[in-house]
Amino acid sequence: MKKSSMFDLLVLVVRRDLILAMRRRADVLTTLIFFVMVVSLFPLGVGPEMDMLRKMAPGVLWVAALLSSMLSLVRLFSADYIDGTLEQMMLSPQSLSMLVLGKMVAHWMVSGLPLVLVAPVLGLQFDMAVEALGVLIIGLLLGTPILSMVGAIGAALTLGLRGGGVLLSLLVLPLCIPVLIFGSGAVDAVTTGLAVSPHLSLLGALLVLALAFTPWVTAQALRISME
Amino acid sequence: MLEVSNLACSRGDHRLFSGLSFTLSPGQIMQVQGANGSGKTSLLRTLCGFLMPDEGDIAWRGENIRSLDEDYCAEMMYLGHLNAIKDELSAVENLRISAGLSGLDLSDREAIAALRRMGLKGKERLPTKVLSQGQRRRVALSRMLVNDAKLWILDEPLAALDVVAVALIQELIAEHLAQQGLVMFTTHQPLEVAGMDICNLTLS
Amino acid sequence: MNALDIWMREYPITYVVLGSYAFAFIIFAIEIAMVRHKRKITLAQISMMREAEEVE
Amino acid sequence: MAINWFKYSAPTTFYGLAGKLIPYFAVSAVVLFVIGLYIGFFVAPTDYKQGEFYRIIFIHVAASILSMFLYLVMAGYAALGLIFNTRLSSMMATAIAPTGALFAVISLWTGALWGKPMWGAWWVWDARLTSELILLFLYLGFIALHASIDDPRRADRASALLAIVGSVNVPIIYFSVKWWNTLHQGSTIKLSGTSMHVAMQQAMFITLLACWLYAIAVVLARVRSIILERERHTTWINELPEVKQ
Repeated sequence: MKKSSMFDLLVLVVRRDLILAMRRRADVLTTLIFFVMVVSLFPLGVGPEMDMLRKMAPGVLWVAALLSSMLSLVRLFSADYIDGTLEQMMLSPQSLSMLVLGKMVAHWMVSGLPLVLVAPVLGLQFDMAVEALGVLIIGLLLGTPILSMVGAIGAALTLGLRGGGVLLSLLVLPLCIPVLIFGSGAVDAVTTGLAVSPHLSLLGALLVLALAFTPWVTAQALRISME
Repeated sequence: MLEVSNLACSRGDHRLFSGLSFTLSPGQIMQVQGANGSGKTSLLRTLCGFLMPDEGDIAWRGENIRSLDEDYCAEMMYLGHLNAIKDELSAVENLRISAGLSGLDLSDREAIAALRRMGLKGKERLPTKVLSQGQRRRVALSRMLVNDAKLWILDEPLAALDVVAVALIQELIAEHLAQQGLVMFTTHQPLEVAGMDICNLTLS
Repeated sequence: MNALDIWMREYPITYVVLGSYAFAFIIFAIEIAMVRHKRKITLAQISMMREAEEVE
Repeated sequence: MAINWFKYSAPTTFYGLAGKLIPYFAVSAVVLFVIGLYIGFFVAPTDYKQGEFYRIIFIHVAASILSMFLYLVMAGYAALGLIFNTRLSSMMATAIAPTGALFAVISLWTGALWGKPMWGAWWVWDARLTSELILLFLYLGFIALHASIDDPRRADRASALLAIVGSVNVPIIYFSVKWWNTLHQGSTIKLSGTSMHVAMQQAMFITLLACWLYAIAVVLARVRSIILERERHTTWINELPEVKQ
């Protein structure tokens, strides 16, 4: 037996959550299928005019990504809360923020990253140009971690509450609006020939801010919810 | 070592207990007694730092546990009602992860040795969802073998265990006390530790 | 231009007063009623609790 | 019981004080509303560009300002309650939320009514209107979170954290919405010219003041009920005349 460092703990939590996700593949797949379905429903709802679809594509993809990440956030802490693992995590001699960061990273890899990978294929359905697709992917890569991190605060606050899922969306969606604006704005910018970098750098700035503050805030929220 | 003074706790509007004071020194064991709903679990959870007491102070080595925070967590092990094990993971994985969460890097071999001692030989690699209730509890309790915590806080450690396992747990507690450890526990089954007086704390 | 637009331009003051100020004051009235109702309920609850204690 | 008395003293004294203050705030709110609206409707001249429609701004601007300030005040109280564990501040935060949300509703409604004659559409995705809508969502989130937690302590602390996160987010949201708005060349509500007539300014200022006083009166009345509800087990509640009768 040897003592482990803070970084070991982070790796441990990420690995554990990934293993668990691999053994419960259905959960991961449902989120992904939901994303694909929501995006595919839009053309059916608004009609197949390619011009309009091309214009709508970034917004539709981003909103769908937002909704499907809400869907998976409900489970972020609840399974650990129910079986008592969360109690043990809070008693960990390392900082709880680090553990929370680990869970955020794992959540993103399980529910955010697949969306990023599927998004270009869905973008083709909307006849998006190649450079627009590129910007969309970069935007999603920068933005979906923010959704996981901000969402984690909501997941921690609504831990164990009745109607937790709907409540979670109600709390978190307004907070995610800037991500949506900059993310889809970047794609709009590239299609209209404007500079993309301001949007993306703002998204990056939000990501840094979220990285700096959300783990700590989520840890506090967990402490409040465990009382 | 663990000093509790004038502690008061409530759940919602209901005052569970107040003015509770006691001291636990190395090598001592204390049983918390009381009827259902008298606040046994709340007291243990307060000692873990999950619940904030309404009044009073909990000190470890003379310092408040809130200010010690992570240093206190490093010296304390809590086993609650909930097993904190994942159905999808095997017994070894569960044990290694829970040891990892408490800051210990456990090798496969050490984990298997601990599980064997808990009487889970041959079941180390099975996913815990195929194990019985008592066997899962054993997986959870095998953490008692692989930690270096000074203070053990055990909430109903004997629930769902058979006679053999109860004897083993008593043996482990005796070993821990012999190494100048501290134990606080609740139980509804009789628990005897050879050659030790158990202090009683009764909540009404 | 539909009927509402024409009416609105003919009677702008009525539009402003009925549309905004009447609405705002109705909201205020509802809020005041809510606050009073809450106070009534709370007092009723407390007196119920007191009675229950006295019975004991 | 010395400690207990000290602990409960803040809500105790506040309960009586609030009860005494409410009538003053309420009466002065009514008086100021009357004065403000009189100036607004009878003294202030018709705007040369917007005609009579601009008279909506007296209530619209006041409601918008209040909804934003009340959010900050609420977050401030919530933070105090969270950090120093003072119960009265948490109760104040809870009491402010519905009033703030209703002001946001008024602001949105009057904004829409103003928009119709100005742009010919009830709703324009103007930066300020959109931010106001998001602010309403934040209020609703706070109220919903507080309402769905049974344990009052956890409810206070959890919603306090949400309010703080929200207030940190408000500037980011406002900035991003503004950015989005200019990108899409939307229209922005502007008063005609920078030189507002003195009477207009007076009317606006007085209605704003009236709204503030109204908000304070309602919040105090609500917090009194919350104090009663939360402290119903204490002895001082049982000695109140309205409880004794």
